[in-house]
Amino acid sequence: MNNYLLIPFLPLAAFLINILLGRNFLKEKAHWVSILAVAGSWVVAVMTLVDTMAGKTINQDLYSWIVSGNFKVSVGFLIDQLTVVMLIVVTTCSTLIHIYSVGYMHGDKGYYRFFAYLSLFTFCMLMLVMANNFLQLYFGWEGVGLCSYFLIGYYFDKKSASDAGKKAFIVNRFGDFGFGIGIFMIFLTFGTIYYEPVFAQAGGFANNTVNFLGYDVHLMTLIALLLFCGSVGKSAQMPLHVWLPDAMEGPTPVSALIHAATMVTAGVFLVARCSPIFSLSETALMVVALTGAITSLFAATIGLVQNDIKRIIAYSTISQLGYMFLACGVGAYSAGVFHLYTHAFFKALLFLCAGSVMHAMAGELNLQKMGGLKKYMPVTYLTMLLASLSIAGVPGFAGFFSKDEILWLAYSGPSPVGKLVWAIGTVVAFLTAFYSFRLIFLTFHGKFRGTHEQEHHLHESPKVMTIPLILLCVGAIASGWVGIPHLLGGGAHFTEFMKPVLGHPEGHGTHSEEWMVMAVSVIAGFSGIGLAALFYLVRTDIPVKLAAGLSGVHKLLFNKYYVDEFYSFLIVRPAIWTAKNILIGITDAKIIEAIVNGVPKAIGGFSQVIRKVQTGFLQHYATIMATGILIIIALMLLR
Amino acid sequence: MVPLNWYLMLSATVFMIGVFGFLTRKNIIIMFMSVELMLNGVNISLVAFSHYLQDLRGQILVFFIITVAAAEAAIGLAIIIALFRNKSTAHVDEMNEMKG
Amino acid sequence: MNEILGTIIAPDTMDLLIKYGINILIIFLKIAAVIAVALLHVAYATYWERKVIGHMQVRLGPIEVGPHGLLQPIADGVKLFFKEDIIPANADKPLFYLAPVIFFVSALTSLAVLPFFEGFVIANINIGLLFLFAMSSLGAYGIIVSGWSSNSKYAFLGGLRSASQVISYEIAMGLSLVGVMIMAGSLNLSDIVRAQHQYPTGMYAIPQFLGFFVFVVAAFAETNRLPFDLPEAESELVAGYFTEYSSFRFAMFFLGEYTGMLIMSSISAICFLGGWTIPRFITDAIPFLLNVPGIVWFLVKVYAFMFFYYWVRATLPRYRYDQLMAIGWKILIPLALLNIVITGVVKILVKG
Amino acid sequence: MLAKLFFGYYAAVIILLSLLVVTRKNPVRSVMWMLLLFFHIASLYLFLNAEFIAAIQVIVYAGAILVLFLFVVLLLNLREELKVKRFIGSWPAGLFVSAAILAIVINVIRSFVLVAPPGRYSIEYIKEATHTKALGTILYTEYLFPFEIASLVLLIAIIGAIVLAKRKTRSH
Repeated sequence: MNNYLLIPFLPLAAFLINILLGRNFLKEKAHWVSILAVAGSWVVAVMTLVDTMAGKTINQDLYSWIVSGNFKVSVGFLIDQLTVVMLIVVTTCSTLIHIYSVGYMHGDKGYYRFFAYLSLFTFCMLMLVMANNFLQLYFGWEGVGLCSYFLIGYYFDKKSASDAGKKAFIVNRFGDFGFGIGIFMIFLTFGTIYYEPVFAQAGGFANNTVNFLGYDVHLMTLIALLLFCGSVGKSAQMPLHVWLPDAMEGPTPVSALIHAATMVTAGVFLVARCSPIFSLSETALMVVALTGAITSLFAATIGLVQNDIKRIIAYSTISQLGYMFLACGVGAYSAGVFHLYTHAFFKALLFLCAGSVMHAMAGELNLQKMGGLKKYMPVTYLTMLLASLSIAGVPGFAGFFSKDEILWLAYSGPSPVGKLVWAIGTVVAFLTAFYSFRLIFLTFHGKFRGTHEQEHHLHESPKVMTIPLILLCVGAIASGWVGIPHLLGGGAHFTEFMKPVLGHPEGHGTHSEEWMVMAVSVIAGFSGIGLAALFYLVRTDIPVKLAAGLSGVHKLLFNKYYVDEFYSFLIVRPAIWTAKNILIGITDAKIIEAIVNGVPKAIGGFSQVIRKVQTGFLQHYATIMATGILIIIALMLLR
Repeated sequence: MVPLNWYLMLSATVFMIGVFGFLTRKNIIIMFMSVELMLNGVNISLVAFSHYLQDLRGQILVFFIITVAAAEAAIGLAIIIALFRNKSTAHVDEMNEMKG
Repeated sequence: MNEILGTIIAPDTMDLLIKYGINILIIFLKIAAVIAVALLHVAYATYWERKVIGHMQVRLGPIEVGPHGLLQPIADGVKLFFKEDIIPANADKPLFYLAPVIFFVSALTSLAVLPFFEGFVIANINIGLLFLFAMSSLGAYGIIVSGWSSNSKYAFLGGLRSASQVISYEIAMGLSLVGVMIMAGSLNLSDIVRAQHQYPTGMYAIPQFLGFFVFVVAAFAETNRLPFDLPEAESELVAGYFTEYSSFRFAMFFLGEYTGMLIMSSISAICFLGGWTIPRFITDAIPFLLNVPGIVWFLVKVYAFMFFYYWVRATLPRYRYDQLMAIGWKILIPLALLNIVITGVVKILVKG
Repeated sequence: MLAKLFFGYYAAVIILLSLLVVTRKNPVRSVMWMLLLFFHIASLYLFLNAEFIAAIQVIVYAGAILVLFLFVVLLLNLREELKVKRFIGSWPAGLFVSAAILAIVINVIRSFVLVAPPGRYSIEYIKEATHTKALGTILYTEYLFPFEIASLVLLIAIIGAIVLAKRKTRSH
């Protein structure tokens, strides 16, 4: 069991080897180190899963990191049911995406660098989920942020890519600021930042209030909301979602690994991990649920009209993350984590398929220039179709079970906003099905709309890329089967497994209500698929007419509700204006420059006078020093 | 029995002669030797203290001083040789690049 | 008479003075004996060398003066003593005079701590081995100063060469003896011999074969003997650092060099070959040998080593200077260090 | 009485030799006087029952450091040294400062009285264990870490000296 340490440190070793030796020695063989390391982590993670299923959990410190007064932080590891699920998700996706990258990044000049960063990212993510205290969590949290920055800006000679990297970094800082304060508050309140004592004592502080900015605020609500700030940033929820679509500038495996399967789910993981705190505050839970619901609706509507294949999937990711928060917000943490787990598979698969399509289309991203790729790339088509069925919630696929559980628990749960978010969730299910199949139909069906050269270039991706697709596809279909609800004759094993950590919310509804909820979501899904088929296979003129008829709405959606422009107007431009006019114009030019230039001028003048003392003779200096000693001794004697 | 004070006076005298040499000689090698003289002056008092206090720590210090002196001589003389190669003089008063 | 003396000097003081006086007298006698014997040995070492090398080269060597040329060293001595003492122009005279004295005295002083047989040593000090190092490092001064003060290019180059050679090999020699120090646990030469006698093999040369090898090579280089006699390589430097010396000053260098050989042989006999003792397993087998006085064994060992010196001289060609330095720094010193590590580890293992 | 006589001799000679070292014009002579000085200091150490330190003084100071000095003096070949003044222009200042400090320090030392109780390394103890062993024991136990650092310092000095003194090999 002690070999769990290998899980994070194998990728770290791979990172070090690659970054140190990659450029000159490994070169085109850099992937071996990383793949072997991550695959090794996967094997150990599976062994850990088996142990955990047998009921063994670990919570131990490796070594003391910081000790200062009563503030003590160790590098420590907590492995319980929640952690182990995350470990499986992270290592599985990471391994497959590493393999996929061999084909995708083939021939890139920064090959070793790419794999080094991927491994580093895996390390940080594993440190994040395996932490047993908030500071180590924060370390992993910032570590994945950093890697995300590296990888989004991987093509750093492209301005949009480096801008996107900076944007992701800066937007995340807003969230992390809150998260950081949240950790301070936790330390202030509990005197420790270890999970175990914090969660054990949390109940005792349930009714405390704290004076915050002049208001008496409910303590747990404050802490929960501050932590949630971090989640909002990392998981790209409203209003900090703007970085995720732009992050698609990075290589597609990165999008799949970081911006779909692992890093962005860190926010959900955080909320689930801190469920003992969140559960103490109804307000915080409501905020979480509403944020999730609104984000998912908001992102889904944008996804309807986008043309960039990766951005559609990116908005879909935001939307699905919203779903997970929605689940957490109604207290159904295990349902949220369940969705996280199934989502990782089908979303990674969607991204990798998109990558495969891009590979075939020589980097083309615009849906309107594709079409009819079905016959050129059958494997990609089939896997992407299955992934879309899964995300659309077609019964039997992974996405169905998780989504259904969320919707049922939202409907039946004790949350005051439960019914509302259920309604939103159902609408989003419909929209999700619609835009997912819009993507499939526009890409793979119909006639090819690109240039002749592109058509000539079309081909299926190499085996090293399609095999991970197939493996992920198995996950996208089957990963949900561990959580088949009792209603359908399953055992709901997933929820049972998670019970020791996340508890188990009881739905207060009848079986007929449960059937109703399930039926509604299935109908929503199928109608979405049907409508997409109608629009993009049968009557292709309808979308155009609709866009023309509802040009205002279309424009609003197409421009993503103008959020970027709004931020630009509200934050970016004032910041730049302040920097230019006040900081550069007044502070810098008038005040600092005056000091900076005046001081040396004064010193220069003064030193012109006293430089005569500097004769350049060593012995003069030594004599002066000796005279000083003489004077000091003499003074001491005379005193 | 010779009083400890005598040793200390001897030590101080040797040390100050070293200081005098360092402060006044032109030749950089002699200056360097004056430094060694100062170290020896200190060593005398350390050994004397060690003897009179019956505590070997003073001699351990002497041991380290000799070590450092060896290192210092190696480096210092290498510097002198490098200096001599560039300036072909060993006179300190001809080296005043740092003059203000 | 005694009464008058007694009024001037108190009887207690008188006793003290007599005690001191006798002690000092004994020491002086010892010194005189050792120096006389050693110098005689040195003189005959030259004769012996010429004979040995002569026979090795299938010729006779000195044969004219006395029976078998036995008086040859004395004739040489007389000749050197009565030759004209030439001092080069522009030589730094005081230093020129001083140099051979330093060289000769530093060589002779080493004799003070050598135990020739049980209980016979002029100064039985606890740091005997360190004293030997100190004196042998002093010899370098004689070499450098003679080379410099002669104001001659040959002498100067020879002096620099020799000094760097001596200093370099001194390190290897010192390190090679550390193994002996570790095994014996003492720096006192008599204690080393006794410890050796207690040791199963009776001679440290067997367990310390690495150290012994390094010591032998370093001893050859220390005494500027072939194959390391570069400072006085005739083909390059005439006679090296004492090119400009003549008469008895030259004799002092000459004697100093042979005394150095004698001392190196003695050190090897004391530190590696068991000094005045012979291994116990031999005396156990042939108890009769116990009756032989220790000095005989000691001298046998010293002569054997001296013979080895001559043998090597007659056999091996001279090394090039860079090769000499490379051997010293790159082979002998690492070997000696290795020997120290091995000895230390073994000692810890055996003890623990 | 005898001890004081000996000390008097050594002190006088050491001071005289120190003065000779710093005042001789010819650096070679300075080095030779210094050699003699080191021997006297070593004898003084013997006097203080520090035989190992005395041996080290001769081996390291006289046998290694001073030889190095002599080497450098000879390599630089400072024959013209004999034609210039030996002191810098402002030597009276140096003389005054050092003499003044010496006067003050001697004045202070005169009234110095040793009050600390004797430690455990008495003369008998050292004689029993031999000085080298006593020093070695304390050096390799209590002062092991400084000892290692000293070795590091020497290593750095070796490398530094080689780097500094090596002639730049120019490629032709």
